Amino acid sequence: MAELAYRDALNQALAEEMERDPRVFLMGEEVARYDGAYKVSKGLLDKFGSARVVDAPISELGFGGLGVGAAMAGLRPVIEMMTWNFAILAMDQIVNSAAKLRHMSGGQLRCPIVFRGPNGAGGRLSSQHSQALEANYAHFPGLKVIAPCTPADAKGLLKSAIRDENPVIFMEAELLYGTKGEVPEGEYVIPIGKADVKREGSDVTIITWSRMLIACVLPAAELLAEQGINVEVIDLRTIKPMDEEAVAASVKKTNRVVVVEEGWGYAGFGAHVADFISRECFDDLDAPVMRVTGLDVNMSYAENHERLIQPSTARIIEAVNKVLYR
Amino acid sequence: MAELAYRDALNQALAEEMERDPRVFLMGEEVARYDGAYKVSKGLLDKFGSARVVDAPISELGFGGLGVGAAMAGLRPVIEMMTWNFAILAMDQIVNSAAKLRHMSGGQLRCPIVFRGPNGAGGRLSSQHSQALEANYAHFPGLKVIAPCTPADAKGLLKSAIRDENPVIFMEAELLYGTKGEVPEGEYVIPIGKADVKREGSDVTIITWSRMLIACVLPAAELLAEQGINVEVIDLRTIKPMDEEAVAASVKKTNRVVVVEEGWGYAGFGAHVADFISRECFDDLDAPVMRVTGLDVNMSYAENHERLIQPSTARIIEAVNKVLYR
Amino acid sequence: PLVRGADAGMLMAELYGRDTGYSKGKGGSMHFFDVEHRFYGGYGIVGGQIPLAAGMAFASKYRGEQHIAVCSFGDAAANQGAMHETFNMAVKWKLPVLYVVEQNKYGMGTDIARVSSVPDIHKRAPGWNMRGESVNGQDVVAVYEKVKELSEWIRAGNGPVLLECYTYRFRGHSMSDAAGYRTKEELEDYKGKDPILTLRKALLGKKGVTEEQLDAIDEEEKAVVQKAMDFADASPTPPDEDIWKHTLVEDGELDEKPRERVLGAKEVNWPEHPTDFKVTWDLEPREKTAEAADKAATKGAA
Amino acid sequence: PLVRGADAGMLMAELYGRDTGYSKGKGGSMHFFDVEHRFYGGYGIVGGQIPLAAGMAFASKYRGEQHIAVCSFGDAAANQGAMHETFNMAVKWKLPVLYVVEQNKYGMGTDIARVSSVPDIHKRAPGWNMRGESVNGQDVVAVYEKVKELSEWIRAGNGPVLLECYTYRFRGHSMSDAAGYRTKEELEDYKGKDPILTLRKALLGKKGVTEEQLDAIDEEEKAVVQKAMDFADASPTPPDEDIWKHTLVEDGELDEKPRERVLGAKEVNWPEHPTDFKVTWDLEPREKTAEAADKAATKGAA
Ligand SMILES: Cc1ncc(C[n+]2csc(CCOP(=O)(O)OP(=O)(O)O)c2C)c(N)n1
Ligand SMILES: Cc1ncc(C[n+]2csc(CCOP(=O)(O)OP(=O)(O)O)c2C)c(N)n1
Ligand SMILES: [Mg+2]
Ligand SMILES: [Mg+2]
Repeated sequence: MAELAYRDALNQALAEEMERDPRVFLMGEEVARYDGAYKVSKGLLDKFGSARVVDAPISELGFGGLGVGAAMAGLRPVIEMMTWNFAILAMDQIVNSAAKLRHMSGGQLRCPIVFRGPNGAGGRLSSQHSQALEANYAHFPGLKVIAPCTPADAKGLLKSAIRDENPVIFMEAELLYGTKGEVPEGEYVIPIGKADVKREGSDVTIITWSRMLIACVLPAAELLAEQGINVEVIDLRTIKPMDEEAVAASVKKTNRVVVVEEGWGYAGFGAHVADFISRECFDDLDAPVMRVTGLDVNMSYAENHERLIQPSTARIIEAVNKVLYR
Repeated sequence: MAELAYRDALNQALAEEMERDPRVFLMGEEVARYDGAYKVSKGLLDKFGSARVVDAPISELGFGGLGVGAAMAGLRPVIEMMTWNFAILAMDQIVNSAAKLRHMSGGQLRCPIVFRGPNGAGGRLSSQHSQALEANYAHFPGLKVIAPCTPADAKGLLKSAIRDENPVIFMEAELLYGTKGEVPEGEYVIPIGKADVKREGSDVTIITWSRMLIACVLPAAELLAEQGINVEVIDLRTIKPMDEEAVAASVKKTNRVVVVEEGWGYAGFGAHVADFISRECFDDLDAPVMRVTGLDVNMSYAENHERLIQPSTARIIEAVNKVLYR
Repeated sequence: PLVRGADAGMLMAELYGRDTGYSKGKGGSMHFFDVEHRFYGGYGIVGGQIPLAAGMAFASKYRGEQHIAVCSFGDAAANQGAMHETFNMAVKWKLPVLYVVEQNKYGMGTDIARVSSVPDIHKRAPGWNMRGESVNGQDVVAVYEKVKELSEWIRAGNGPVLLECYTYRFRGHSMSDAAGYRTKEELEDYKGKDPILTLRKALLGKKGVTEEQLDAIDEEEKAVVQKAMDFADASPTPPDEDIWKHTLVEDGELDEKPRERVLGAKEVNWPEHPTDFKVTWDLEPREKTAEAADKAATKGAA
Repeated sequence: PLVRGADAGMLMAELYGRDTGYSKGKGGSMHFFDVEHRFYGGYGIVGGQIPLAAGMAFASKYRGEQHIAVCSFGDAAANQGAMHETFNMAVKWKLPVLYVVEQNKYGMGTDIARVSSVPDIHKRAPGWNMRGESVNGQDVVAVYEKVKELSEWIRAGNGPVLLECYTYRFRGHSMSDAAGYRTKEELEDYKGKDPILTLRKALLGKKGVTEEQLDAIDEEEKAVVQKAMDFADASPTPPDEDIWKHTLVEDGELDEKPRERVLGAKEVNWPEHPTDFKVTWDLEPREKTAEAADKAATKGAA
């Protein structure tokens, strides 16, 4: 198994799927000659040519919709959004066209397309460039939403996303692209909708996804271990559909839950997770489900503000202590 | 007190605020000469002239953003979106410009603007035209979100929205425009962020907002009353900020809660409400919080499907029985 | 879709929201799809179809096929940003797509001249270095000839075309539209230019067709419509449990073939998209671009 | 904003994310705002500023003021739908706004000629019936003259103008951009056309200015920059509790006046927008439109 950076794991998944299926093509701003704003598509232009790795104008709504049309006509587009902040401009085509095409046509058409790009804070980019938007897309029927944290999960899930028969929202993270991890070579596919226990534990369950896993959840778990608190960490990996079995199983075991997300708490996806647990695991809970989220304010550029607004190891430990009534 | 249709209550609020403050103007598709697609702006063109009641081209992103610029420059735009389904095209200007302007400028600028229009199903319009999207906007810091159900609340809250110093998302409903109710004349203002007890009760609390209140919640409450079950109905009216005191107070009284919303359940706003209650009222709850929501599928055109996909009196009664363990 | 060969009864059934409709009653009036006859919808977001058609044209060129996409939209849809973004790409990549503007002077209740700085849409084409044409949309034959000519031009690999058909809307935009925004005179004037009556005159005059023949056709058509309405009336609503279908494609789920499903039609000619082929299209040959860049550079040094 | 009179130290402090910055360190490099000097940002969504400027121009005309809005954007931003939608309205309503395209041949790492069907943006203006102009952006005086002329034309009530300034970007798009997408020759060629050196030559030649005078200015400027950096360095980060400020305007909360707050500047000339006035602008006089409609009608009957 090779150790790869997150960006290279994505690159490998793209290359392998494009190799495997001529219907797969990549389109987005700077993806071809520039190798991608974050170098995810490095070398793909030379490998696959200018019709399969396409530099698009700064027209998110236009090329987002063009991708949907190509999927209607039997191709398998991978549309790179330079960040999900900009994809808001394409949201109409994602939620009103892609997510509804099979429905409007009464099953005559399908729309196998992947919209991918970085989600969440990138580091001192202020409010317009630091948004974690998974909750917005998870709300729409007709979409699947994925947000992997490790290079291996990124590769395995991107391959599944490209092979899926439905529109898939694939959310990466600027601050993850450089992170490294073991990645199986070749055919390595992770089913969509399966969570992963990133750390076994018995005292409390922390549920999270994407960057928060390595940014503060696992570090907090280690610190708590030193205090003799045994944390189980569940990485959802897929936001929609959520792996309810895995979540319920862990809650049954620990009876205490903290949900951690980078995005805003108000109507955040964590509310959906917590609501599910509070209802479906009502009798298993020894304490209310706690949430650690990005604060409900616009993200500042200033480094101290940015640190305070995002979830932290300290806030997670505080929440864990709360559910343990310590 | 006069009995007015919902659309006329909105019309009255607009006319009174435009009378009171020359900075207020209305812009949107068909709002001027056509009196609005739903006749909400009837007669305003003749009253206030073509600079204050402006027919816009079909350019949601363009005139949505133009409104934000006008607000930056000291005006108080009311931007009508023919429906919130179409406003998705303008979402970038709403969430990336309006909601962040004060923040990006470090408090130098403010953005007092109202985006208003119908939300939710209109009756046999299929999936692209039947979406309830409050959860998406409630997620963003820098926005207030309002969804009134009665003509009186519509008038009182629209006046407050127009006077507010922040961007406000004001969600009406096609199927409410024709509904009638008593509306106080003249200066009648309802503070943003205050819920209203639409029915006093002691056995169970139903929390809802917008059309569901009269479409199925109050009818269900009446039927349950016949079975001797005394339902308290809380109309949030404001989605963001939510009136947490009012909610907690009612839960303290009834210890049982059902949350009803028209929108999809998955990551719906009801999850936020239920999550708040499950945590903050943990010790007051005698049963898990139940939710009745629109089903997580795309809305069909067929009448029988449309009925089944939306919350119903029957589904509400079933949920109430669940929290009462009957 | 009728002209493409769609079944009138099934179209009517879709309008009625019945199970026998093309979309099983899920799409309704705004969402006609008849993929068998290559009719790809049917959309409710003004301008939203414009990028989709470019995408289908992209797929055709990507697979080295001869298909061209035809996409119609209204005069008022031309003020949507989606059109601007799409036309730029369509021209740049020479996508085989014909855009047909149904220029009927009004967007809903608004005279297009009131909200458009260039009400004649085809005159905007140079802004994207695109070929723009217009035709009298009241003249069936003229439209036929024009579309034929332009389709060939597009198939020859010259890129997209914007064709503006000047026509008129006899009814309001929708059931609830009284159409008080236009004058009786205007309406009467256009009624005189009714495309069907115009064609009728032409046929009677030049082609030696008889009144009887045409009246017979009218009767046939009336019968078709009546039959369609009866079919729709007699059709069941979709099964309740179908609400769970067609939001997502389940594993191994096949596509619905409406005429096969409803009428038991055999050998339905369904589009078969190859899954194994070689992409030979070089969307942006290296050297060519270098030139282009230089040109721009010299242009630039004003 | 410097040319408008902004304080260099406070701008640098914003770049450093300090409390003494114009946005208290919240906006940073992408979001400069200096409202005192009528500098309204600083946006991070490509093309997002275009509708905003039209809105400010709308407000000026709405109140019967003489202000015009000036809005700049890059060549690549011209492919955003927001521009198309905004230009149409700006022309239709004759909004007093000057759009300045900074034509530097590249959008991030992409040659504009590679992704734009009409790389010279001002040539697209006729598509909105808009006045389009261009100028050599390397020539400070030429730009000054051009903007002066166009501003007067706009103030005279003629509507918006699109001015394309041909210039160049000596550095990459951002810190992480090595700019390998352009040739050394091209870069060197443009370095020869550096606007500052060009102005310097012109002044030395024609205006009898001496080397010494210009060197002195250079030194002054270097000192200003050094002072700004020292100021920023010495400035504190914003108070932690400020994260709760400026997401929403609290009841009675006043606007921040940066120079007053940071430098204790007196009589800051803050824009005072009247709250009581009469709207005299008739955006769409009845009769005029009737005409327009008729014109379109006759045009229509092709
Ligand atoms: C994005 C969007 N905005 C608004 C609407 C509401 N709407 C439906 S049709 C229409 C008018 C479209 O005008 P045009 O394209 O000329 O079609 P016509 O009215 O002539 O049939 C409007 C505003 C919509 N469906 N989508
Ligand atoms: C809507 C949107 N898409 C993409 C980006 C990422 N981005 C930032 S600047 C830029 C290039 C803009 O090109 P241009 O306007 O010519 O500015 P220049 O690179 O010349 O400074 C891109 C793609 C963005 N900020 N916003
Ligand atoms: Mg029309
Ligand atoms: Mg540029």
